[in-house]
Amino acid sequence: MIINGKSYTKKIDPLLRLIDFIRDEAKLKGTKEGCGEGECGACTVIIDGRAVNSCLVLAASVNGKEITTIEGVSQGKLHPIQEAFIEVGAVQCGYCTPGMILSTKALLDKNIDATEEEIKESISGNLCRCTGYQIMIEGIKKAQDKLKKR
Amino acid sequence: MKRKGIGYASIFYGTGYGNGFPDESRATAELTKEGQIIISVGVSEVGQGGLSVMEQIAVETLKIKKDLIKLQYNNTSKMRDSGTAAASRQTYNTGNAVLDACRKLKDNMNKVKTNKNLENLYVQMKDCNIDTKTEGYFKATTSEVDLETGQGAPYWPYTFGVQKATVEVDDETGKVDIIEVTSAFDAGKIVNPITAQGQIIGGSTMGIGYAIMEEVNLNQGDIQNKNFSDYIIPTSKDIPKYHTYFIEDVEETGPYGAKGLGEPAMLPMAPAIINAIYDAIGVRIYEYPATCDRILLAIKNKNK
Amino acid sequence: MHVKAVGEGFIRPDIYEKVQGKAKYPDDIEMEGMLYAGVKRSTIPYGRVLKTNIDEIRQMEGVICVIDYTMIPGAKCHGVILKDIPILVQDIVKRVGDCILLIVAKDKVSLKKALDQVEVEYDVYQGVFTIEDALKEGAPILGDKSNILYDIKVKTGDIEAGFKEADYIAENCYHTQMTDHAFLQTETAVAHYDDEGVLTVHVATQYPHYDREEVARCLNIQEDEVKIINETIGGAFGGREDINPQCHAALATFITKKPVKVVYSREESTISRSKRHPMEMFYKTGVKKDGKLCALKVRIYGDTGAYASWGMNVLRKAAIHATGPYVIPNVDIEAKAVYTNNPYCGAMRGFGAAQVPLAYESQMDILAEKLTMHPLKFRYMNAFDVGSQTATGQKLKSSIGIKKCIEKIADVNQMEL
Amino acid sequence: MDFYQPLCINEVKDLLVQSKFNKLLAGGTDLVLDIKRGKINPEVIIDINRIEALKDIREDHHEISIGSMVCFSQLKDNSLMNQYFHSIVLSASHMGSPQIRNMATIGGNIINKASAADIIPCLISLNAVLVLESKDSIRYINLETYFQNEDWIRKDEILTKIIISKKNVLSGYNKLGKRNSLAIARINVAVSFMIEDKIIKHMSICLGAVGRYPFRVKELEEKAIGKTVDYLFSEEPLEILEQQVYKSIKGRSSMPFKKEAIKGVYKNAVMSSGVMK
Repeated sequence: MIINGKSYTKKIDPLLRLIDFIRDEAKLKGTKEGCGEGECGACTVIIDGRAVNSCLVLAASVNGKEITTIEGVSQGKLHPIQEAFIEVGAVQCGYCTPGMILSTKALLDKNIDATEEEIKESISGNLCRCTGYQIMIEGIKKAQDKLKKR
Repeated sequence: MKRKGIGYASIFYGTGYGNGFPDESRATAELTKEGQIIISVGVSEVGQGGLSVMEQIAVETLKIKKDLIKLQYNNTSKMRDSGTAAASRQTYNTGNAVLDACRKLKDNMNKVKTNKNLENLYVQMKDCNIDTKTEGYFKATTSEVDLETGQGAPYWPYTFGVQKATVEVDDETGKVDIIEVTSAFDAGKIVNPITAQGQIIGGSTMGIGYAIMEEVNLNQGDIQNKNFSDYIIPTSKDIPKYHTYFIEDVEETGPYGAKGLGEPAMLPMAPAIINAIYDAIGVRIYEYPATCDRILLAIKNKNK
Repeated sequence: MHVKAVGEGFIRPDIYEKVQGKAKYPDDIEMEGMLYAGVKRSTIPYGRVLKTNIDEIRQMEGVICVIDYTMIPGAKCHGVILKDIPILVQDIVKRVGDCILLIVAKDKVSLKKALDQVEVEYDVYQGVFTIEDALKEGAPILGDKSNILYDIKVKTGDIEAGFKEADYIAENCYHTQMTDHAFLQTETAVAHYDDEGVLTVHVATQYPHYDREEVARCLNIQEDEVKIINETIGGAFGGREDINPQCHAALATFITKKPVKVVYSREESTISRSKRHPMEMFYKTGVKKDGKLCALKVRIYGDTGAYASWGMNVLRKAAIHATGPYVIPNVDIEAKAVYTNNPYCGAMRGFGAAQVPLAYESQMDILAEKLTMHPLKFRYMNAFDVGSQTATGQKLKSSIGIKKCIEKIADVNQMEL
Repeated sequence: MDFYQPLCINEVKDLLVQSKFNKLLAGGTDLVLDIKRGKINPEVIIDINRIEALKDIREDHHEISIGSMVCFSQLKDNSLMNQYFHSIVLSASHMGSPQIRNMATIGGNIINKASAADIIPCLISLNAVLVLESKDSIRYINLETYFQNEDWIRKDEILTKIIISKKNVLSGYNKLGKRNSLAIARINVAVSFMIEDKIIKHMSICLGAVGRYPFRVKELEEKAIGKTVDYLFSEEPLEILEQQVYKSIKGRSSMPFKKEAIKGVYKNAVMSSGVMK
């Protein structure tokens, strides 16, 4: 499988979850496990342009596919979404942040003009216990402006 | 039919361990020979923004650039004990300890005349035998209350908050949506308005969960809802539009007038929602969470 | 040099790593030769452990060692105030989730298999699960001498005279539920010996120095022989004040001399940690026609669960905050923390002052309606000010911004007070 | 433990016959959890995610067929669904979370037969038919009968598509959950109508999460025929629904609430169909 442009070839247990492959085999620790049952979104990654919960995917099933994790969002320099999150202060404990940024990226890659409702919808599978979401939503709007200006 | 209602709530909150319990924080400030200032302080960054608060107090007191300050905050062998990141006490207590350490260091730094280069300053201070490392300490003043009468001064200082909640209640399903929330809080001087607003919005959202969603269900002491699929907390689609105001009624014993904020931030939301539900449908809910079940059955009982 | 910092929206220093997924939480730590440990928890709420198949588990493949209470070199219990929570139980379990055996294995898979194989034989006792049952005569005693952990009264003025003065009285019973912190990062600890031979525990905690004290007590070593590294904390809200995996990880390393990681699943995280106290609150509030509050009688019962944790402090805080931010001359409040065999309750954001607003703020609205007064105005009339005296007799000296807060809310709503 | 990733349906049929303790991996949102919890321990996993033929939504003269591996995001955004089956679009949009919708499939939702499944009431109210194929047979089963008769899929079969007749219907859906996202339905209601000159020619209503499986309310469907649309908001339908829910979940503690709430959810579902416009 290809994670953030890098190819990984390994014989694995067919029951190994994608999150375990990412964290334990590829050693990419930015993807977080919050619940292990697809409810919190902390483990969100992008596969073929779509946000999914990596705790509900068998690694064997995505053999050969392109996967983006948080480490692949900022290659060299910060992504505008990350810059915007920093500027507005959209982060508290930070545990949901990687997943939140990937859900946002999946949205804005497809729909840069997303409305506030669409933004709320796109991160509605990512639980955050600290921020109350509103400042994140402001961050995502700011990211839209940044991306449009690029 | 969806019915709109408005509700208010006010709260107060005594910060700190309280009740005469030794509520102490310690910190050190040190000028290094590399020209850096190390603030060593046991502030646990639980997400609340404690690090930023300590950094800002240090910058303000020492009057030096932020990049020259380094916080050392996570190793018990290297930092002083600053107590728990709890009881909304870090800004007030530990902030005071950092302030104390930085003031002392600043005084020491002022004892020698030099250009602005901190490396030179370090050399000169050492030459003059002036301490480049200072200890900061703060202890909150409270007294133990009498168990029979409760008389005493159990907490200091107090933080205050008032919220107005606008809700919509579907009187045929009992479903509640929180539409808009306006908050006014007095936590003294606000050290960082961004992180402070983060506390209000985050706390209020936790208050929404408390008011209408969350409950640990027990069966003979055994938790029935152990996962996020059944222990329900708010999502991005459950939050209102938030407006937040700070009344900065300066507390003279606080660092630059600041008081605690983390916990009071979540207190008025839930009762404001309960009062708004009453305003919307004329039915009062006496217990959390005000789920659609409770609301609809209460409507039904009232109409009987 | 003019530097302005306090009052400015500084960018928080921890945010750069967090947005890049580089912030290190305890579970992100890996070490050469690291073992995995976990505990077998009780599945019954009250009873005595008669026996376990510990010897059988010790023989399982991949199991390095199985630790029971006899192998703890120091204190067998921890606790923020009373030392009553067993690190590993000696015989009595008081709640579902008490720790019985600590298993150390070579990897996660062997650990899970071993934990699944543990069999515990109990003598099951009849537990108590409601405040009412716990206070009944003949109820099993869970505390020292009774089921009341703490009892505090706050009294001022003359309560009977106060109610005589009242033109309107509201009397109601309120109930708040047990809730959970539900932070996203589950409890995890990694213990090892550092290069200088200091036992080091990496954890996410609200109070590293307290953890150090408990780990040292448990291992019967000096505090300077223990080091706590507070890694990035994935939310806390009071749920990381009591000890959870710290002592277990440290104990496993102490015995095996190897690095050990303890990771909680979401389920274990929910079972293990403290909860917010559910409370029953009986309120009787009297007001005069002119809108001035004149009397308040309150009885509060908090279900503190199986262990003390912060129970006394939480109920004290509830009692002291039971009036709300209002001047009431005649007050009679009593609050009790009651033991049951439910999950133990302790600190959670708001800490006793989160439950009582349901009662006092509902009462305020009920009375405002009787007075046909706007609820905000009614609050304003009674709110604390500089110089006011609280029910505990404390004189409020400075920074009493409640009236200004009400004014602000009225102002943005273009309302006259 | 074997893991197969067949590329065509025939390959799957062969594998189903060859292996005994197998599990088909569709979206995985249920299967991976069941494995993690130790509920199942399959010897063979047949991953059908690579079979493009199962991911199509096709239009015919009379019907639309939805491949069993169509995921909820696809249903929500598909132009045919938006053109013909409003209720499906609504239910797909409110199912789980964006991530879950990107993974979970219509076929998986049906085969796992959760009582609170979001899409099933819609499909039943639209009279959907399942196509179950095996190496030597093909079965067409009406979804309602599938649940009623508990005539479950056989070990050697695979659900390949769901067929819905393209009749000109108005359809609606409403769900009551504990929150606005990531919510499991406490109650859900799907309706579909054929209306001519404000007169109801046909009505179909299916209730979910108020019984073991979703079910239709025939009594109401029959009574509605020939009436004007205003009838839908009169007392009679509400009473019928209350009775139905009462009968279905009599012993459950949620009954007193659900028999009331069903009325509100039903009204919202009817409103969402546009029948009153």
